[in-house]
Amino acid sequence: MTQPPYRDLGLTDDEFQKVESTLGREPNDAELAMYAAMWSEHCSYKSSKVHLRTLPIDGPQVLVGPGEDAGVVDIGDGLACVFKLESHSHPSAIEPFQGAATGVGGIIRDVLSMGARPVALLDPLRFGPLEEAHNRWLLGGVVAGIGQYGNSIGVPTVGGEVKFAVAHTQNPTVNVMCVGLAPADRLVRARAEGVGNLLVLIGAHTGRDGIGGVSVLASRTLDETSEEQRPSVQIGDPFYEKLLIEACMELIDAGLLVGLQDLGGAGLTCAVSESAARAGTGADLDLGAVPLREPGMAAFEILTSESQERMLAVVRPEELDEVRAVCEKWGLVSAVVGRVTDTGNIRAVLGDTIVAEVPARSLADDGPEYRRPLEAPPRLEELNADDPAYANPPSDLRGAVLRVLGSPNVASKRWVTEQYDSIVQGNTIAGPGASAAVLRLEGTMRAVALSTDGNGRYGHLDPYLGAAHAVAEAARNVACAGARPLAITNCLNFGNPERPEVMWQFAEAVRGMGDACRALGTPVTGGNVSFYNETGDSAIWPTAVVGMLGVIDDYRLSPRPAFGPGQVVYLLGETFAEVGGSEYAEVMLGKVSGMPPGLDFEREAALHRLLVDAASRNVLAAAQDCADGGVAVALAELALGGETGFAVALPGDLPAHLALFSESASRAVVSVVPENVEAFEALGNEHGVPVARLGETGGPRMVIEDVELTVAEARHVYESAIPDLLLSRAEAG
Amino acid sequence: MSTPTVAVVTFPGSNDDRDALRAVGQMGGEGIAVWHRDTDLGGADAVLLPGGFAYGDYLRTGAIAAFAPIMDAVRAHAAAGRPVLGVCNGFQILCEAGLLPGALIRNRTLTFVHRRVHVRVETASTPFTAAAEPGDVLEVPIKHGEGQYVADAAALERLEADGQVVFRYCTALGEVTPDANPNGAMRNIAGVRNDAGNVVGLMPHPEHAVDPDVGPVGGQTLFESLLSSLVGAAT
Amino acid sequence: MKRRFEVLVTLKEGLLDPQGKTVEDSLPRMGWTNVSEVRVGKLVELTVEGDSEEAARDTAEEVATRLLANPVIEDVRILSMEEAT
Amino acid sequence: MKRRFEVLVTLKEGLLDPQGKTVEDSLPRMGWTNVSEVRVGKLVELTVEGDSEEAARDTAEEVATRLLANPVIEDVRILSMEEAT
Ligand SMILES: Nc1ncnc2c1ncn2[C@@H]1O[C@H](COP(=O)(O)OP(=O)(O)O)[C@@H](O)[C@H]1O
Ligand SMILES: [Mg+2]
Repeated sequence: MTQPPYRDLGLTDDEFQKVESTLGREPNDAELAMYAAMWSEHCSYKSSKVHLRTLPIDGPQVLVGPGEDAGVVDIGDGLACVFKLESHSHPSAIEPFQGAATGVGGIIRDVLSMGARPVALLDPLRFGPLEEAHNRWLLGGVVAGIGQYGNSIGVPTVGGEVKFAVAHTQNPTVNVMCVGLAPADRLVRARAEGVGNLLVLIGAHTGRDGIGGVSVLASRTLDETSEEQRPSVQIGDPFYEKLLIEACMELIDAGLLVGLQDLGGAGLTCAVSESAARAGTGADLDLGAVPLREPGMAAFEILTSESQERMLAVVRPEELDEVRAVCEKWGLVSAVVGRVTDTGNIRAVLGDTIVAEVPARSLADDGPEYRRPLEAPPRLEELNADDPAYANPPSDLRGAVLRVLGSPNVASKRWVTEQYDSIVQGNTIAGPGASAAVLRLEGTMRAVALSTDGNGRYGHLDPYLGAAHAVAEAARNVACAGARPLAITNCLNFGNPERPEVMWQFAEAVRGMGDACRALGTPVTGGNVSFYNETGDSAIWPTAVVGMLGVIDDYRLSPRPAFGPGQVVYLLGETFAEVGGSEYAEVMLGKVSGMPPGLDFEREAALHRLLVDAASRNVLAAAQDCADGGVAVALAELALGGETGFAVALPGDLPAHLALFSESASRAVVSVVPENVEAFEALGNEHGVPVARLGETGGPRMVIEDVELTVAEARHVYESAIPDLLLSRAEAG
Repeated sequence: MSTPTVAVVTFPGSNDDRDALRAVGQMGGEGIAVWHRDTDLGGADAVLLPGGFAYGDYLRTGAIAAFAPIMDAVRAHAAAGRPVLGVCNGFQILCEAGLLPGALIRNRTLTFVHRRVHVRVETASTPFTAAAEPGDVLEVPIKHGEGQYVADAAALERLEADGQVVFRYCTALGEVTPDANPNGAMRNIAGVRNDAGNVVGLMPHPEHAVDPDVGPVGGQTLFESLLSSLVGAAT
Repeated sequence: MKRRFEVLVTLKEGLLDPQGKTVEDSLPRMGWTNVSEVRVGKLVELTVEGDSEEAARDTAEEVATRLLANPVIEDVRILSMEEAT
Repeated sequence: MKRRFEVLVTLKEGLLDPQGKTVEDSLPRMGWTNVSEVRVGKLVELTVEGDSEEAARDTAEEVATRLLANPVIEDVRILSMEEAT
């Protein structure tokens, strides 16, 4: 590949002309590769930008919003929380273990580059049904890969999601969120400030990894040729990443870094052009100084290699020796590969040849931008009109409860979460299994609460509501832990944006997410867009995944998702005949149809206020949001969590199956010790949230009116569903 | 009388080193951070090799770390009859270094496993179990991919005969059953000691089991035993 | 008839081999300064019952490429060991 | 002169091999009913610079037995590959 033709690299004719007019000449190989990588969908957000711009990004709590490696939120006491969600679905589809592992590595470096120590991972995952061997292979590989990488580097995986849908066969969705902490006054930025400062490449050697991966692999639809794009998959080295984390933390603590940027998509080109563009500077690069893993790499390969486990540091010349000493201590290679200039250009030399000279801004900021055509999918209205609420009720309600509880979407994810270290670093107050993970801020009683949520069925039926529900549910989960929702990050997983239906879904999802975030006061601090998740013309369901951050002042007051004996059970919020897109309809009726539940932001916000207020006054014993599977599942999870049964009756006059399985939004199930009943009901009144007393906890049986089962029975169904699907037909390899 | 000190060695890839230092402090001792390239233990009374993935667990867990410069000091400390504790990866390193018998191979399930388990104390004749009674049941977390304890038949018999098995996986009631064995370890072995009794290794993480806000508290017994035996030795 | 094979699975050329690299980097500190290009792979031994040498080898190859290795990142070689009983 | 060796590391006979067993158990479900006795080990390739064939092999053997394999649980074999440049 000596003369990469621009089309093979994914540039259109118009884009190529734009490069020519920027440079006033034809680009050479290296320059072409740089533009192709930086102007790919993955790096330039060319199809999504116009929509993302509408999202609310401001708030007094936001220290750094979208546009940097990760968002940063002020969580009080001089501490900053850095967080970001990212997708690694495409590599995971062809090599699940390494694809997912390197996904963890990449998002960790995003957080690290803000100067924060990575303290937690969450992994929202979507697969096709486990009845198919291929999907079992994908799940097993992805989970083992995330586990191997996260466990090895000592960052706990404290939450996530695992959901299943036919639309994800062939196209799994692998998102990973990383959370980091730093003193607010010690954040580092990805800026190449200070003319004369040195650019130091720290970490792994550069090889021919993922050359063109950005433009070719991530930005094109998977097809038969995917099998041949093999070299684009990479092998992660978590050990090296661990050294990189420790070395960077030591450099930051010693104040030795002017700037820090990870090398991700588009490699050195992206890191240098973005950090120079942000600072309004330029950079001279000596490609001959880049430590190479393979001999004879061409300039374009060195410039766009996506080799993992590398960081670019901006260093004052007089501090270079100290920087190198720290790298040496941790056994890391470091090399001065360039310096900051005031030219505004990225100029790269290899030997005595200038191999590239292009304006930094043209790469980083002036990429193409498209307002692609939008069109609602045909037959959506028909689908929406088919409301499963009108279907016949199940003949056996008790059986229905057990089936929903044993549905892989709802059932215990222990098989997955046991493969993750969720306690290393010693601050995990609540990990997998809680509605939100709760992480103590070391040495204080304060904690952050974290949740990731997304609902593919809702997104499929109404992408606006799907994304809005993702925000609402994530905030509700955080509020159920007693924490105030503060801000979100997100990952938008969609099909091919060049198809008007997909682009319509995307636009609607962004609109829904924006409206929900505005209404709930949780601005968007960053995120990631993953397009082209489709095979042939069958795309994944529109999957907006939201990562919510909240704060609680005293983690000891955080309600647990577990009933204790002798408590009073309440349902908060109102239940309507809403089973469109519900777990119930899919499991019992085989239908994903109708409209998703309505969402009234005012009611939603009121519920959160009540939960946070009640927790802070220590009147909540347990809390669990109502989501997939409705009240039935929320009650069961609380009973399983605390090994404690209950006897309740549901309010209102809905038919029993709707009362049990409706997924009406803005609801939660809580329990309260008898002494706090009055105080709690008064708070409900005060916050204007309907509070219905359902019954009491205690004993080994779970009784919901006429439906009766034992906790042991429920546990068996809940715990064995996924292992039964996996282990009875496990494949090794 | 001064506070007993425990050196915690950080190898490249150690993860629970900070957690171990914190636990030592919470239990009333003083932790001393030691780097793998150091050649002495900073005069510490005891040494703890922490959990994690030294050298990425590449090749074989603990294999490369066993060659670290600090290991000469650890050997000397052990030879002098002073307390050495290996937790998880630290246990693997002690086995690789020949300071403990046996080896740890991949879990029977082939998957990493993180869960709370119970272990039964089999002997009080170590500085880390002196405050316990044989038969006591401790709740502690495990988190490892290669924790299946193996040894050849002769070594196993010797271990049993000499009372060198320190912990066994068991139920909450202390029964040693196959179901209570999380990784396939021979005879449910979770931890062993050397002949002299001063070197102990175990797969569970006592340092993650001292603070009730974040976990169970079964690890307190090990630290209490150690710290009081050190205080006893000093008086 | 039973035949025993050795399947050697190695990472494709050009891919980073973190294990090999880490072993290689640590050798000089252990006193071996003359060892290089370390690559770590997998070795799988298996016995195949087949009517002929070729049929058995075909099965071994199929198992190797479909189950033991992911051709996206790994190469596979198959050695036949002395005929097993 | 440089020589390349292949070091084959396998679990000792008496030890149950969890990886081998898992592979073996999954074979019939994938349609292979004629494959048995699966053992999974490690393959390490390395290059040794030495004055003579024997010197190089001695080094390889030393690295193999002292680092690459743990004699408590593993057996090791060393194959010399075609002479490297
Ligand atoms: N892939 C995963 N990694 C870690 N934790 C997970 C994962 N999948 C699910 N969990 C955890 O399991 C619990 C239940 O998941 P889910 O049903 O999505 O929660 P919720 O209904 O509260 O949103 C949560 O605590 C979640 O964090
Ligand atoms: Mg939820």
